Amino acid sequence: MATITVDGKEIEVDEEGYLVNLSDWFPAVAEEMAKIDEVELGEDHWDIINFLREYYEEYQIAPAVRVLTKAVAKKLGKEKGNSKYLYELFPYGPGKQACKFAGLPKPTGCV
Amino acid sequence: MAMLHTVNKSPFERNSLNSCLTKSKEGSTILLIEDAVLGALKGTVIADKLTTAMTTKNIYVLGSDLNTRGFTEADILDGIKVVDYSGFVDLVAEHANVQSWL
Amino acid sequence: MSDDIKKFMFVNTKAPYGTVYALESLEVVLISAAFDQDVSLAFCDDGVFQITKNQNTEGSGMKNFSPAYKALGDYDINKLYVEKESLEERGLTLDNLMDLTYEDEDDDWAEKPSIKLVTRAELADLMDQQDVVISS
Amino acid sequence: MKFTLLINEGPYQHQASDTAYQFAKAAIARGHEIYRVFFYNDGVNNATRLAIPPQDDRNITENWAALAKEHDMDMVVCIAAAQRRGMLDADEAERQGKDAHNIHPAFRISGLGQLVEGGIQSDRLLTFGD
Repeated sequence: MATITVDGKEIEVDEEGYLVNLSDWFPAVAEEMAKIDEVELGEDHWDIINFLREYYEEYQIAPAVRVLTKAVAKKLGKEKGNSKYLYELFPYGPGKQACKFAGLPKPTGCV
Repeated sequence: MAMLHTVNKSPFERNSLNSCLTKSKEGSTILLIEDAVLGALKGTVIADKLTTAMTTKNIYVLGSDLNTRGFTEADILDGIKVVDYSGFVDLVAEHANVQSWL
Repeated sequence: MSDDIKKFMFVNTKAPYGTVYALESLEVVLISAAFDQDVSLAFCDDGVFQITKNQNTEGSGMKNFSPAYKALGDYDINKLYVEKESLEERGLTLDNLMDLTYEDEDDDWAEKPSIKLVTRAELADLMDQQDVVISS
Repeated sequence: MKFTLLINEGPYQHQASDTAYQFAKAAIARGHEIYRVFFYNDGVNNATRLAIPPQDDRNITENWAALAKEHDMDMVVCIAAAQRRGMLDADEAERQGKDAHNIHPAFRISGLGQLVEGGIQSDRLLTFGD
């Protein structure tokens, strides 16, 4: 099993870099995952990551991208609630990459 | 075109035939398959219920599932029609939609 | 025919947790939202137990998936038909069920209930009108 | 007419897969098309290439595979249900870092969207389950 080191702690991740144990997440984990993916996390990234974590906490599912964009538009404004904006922040896709940084379960690629 | 309902549970063990009978419309068709074919037998505690249902709904049974369990057309209630798999396919094609009562 | 919107109804007849059908059916429902079809859900027989309030799976160690039903409104799935007779037979009322709502885009995002109580006869009519019925 | 069949139970434990198979054969013989067979819930287990049923019993997986080959039938295993139950094809095994895979080559792994799409594209969708 692969691991990443965050604040001196060894954290288990799977082949694609997702957390093995979701309870291992804390903000520095997202920073480390982003560093590996060569993404520098700014406030805009954190808005989305925090949104995803809150959504998951409430509904126990990761939102579909369509649902995410709609909800982001409502909460953070129309200019941020579109997939172009989200893909700029998370080049590998808000569904996959942002969920990984946010410590949500790996999407099974259902559609 | 009316609706086709399939039921696959023995009515002596599970409630799905009852659900189907109470939630299907008049003029619809019910096909008993798998263990549900046991509900078509004569002299059971549900025979009266099926006989009543037959006044407003068409009831079929899948013959091969009946034979598989040791029974034939002679053992089932009058008015229940026997179909083979081709007949099953035709029933699906002839009705507007299908619901499986699982 | 393929260009038309079809009416899909997911009919839930089984209680949750004892078997996996309720959970995996909900997964299909969430995916179906991406296809812009006319999707509705029916809860009858033991299916009404899928949306009871206060589900707590701590002791059983299972995943509590009941919060996901609350997300259905976000997925534009807001036709949830609950059969009145099934509730009554089980000693339940609407108060035992979760508050499932959606925001109506055409009405200034007013929050409205998604659950609609229907009689057995009304449910039979609704099923009859569907193009595709997927039950479990 | 085009049919999509949904199979929700594994082989041998339940008759659902046998019933669906006989239905598919009869439908094809009747001149209909099986647009897709979608395996969900424990139905994903129908796709194992590692089962060894006794020689005097039917081989459900091979029966499906032969019918699919003969009629160019699309057989889809739900990826989410398959992953939960340890059913992987070679690509998935590699992607997930697993040392084995067990899905018969006559089946393909894909998403639940394929079931909904089957319902849209077919004239009838028929469920076989418990």
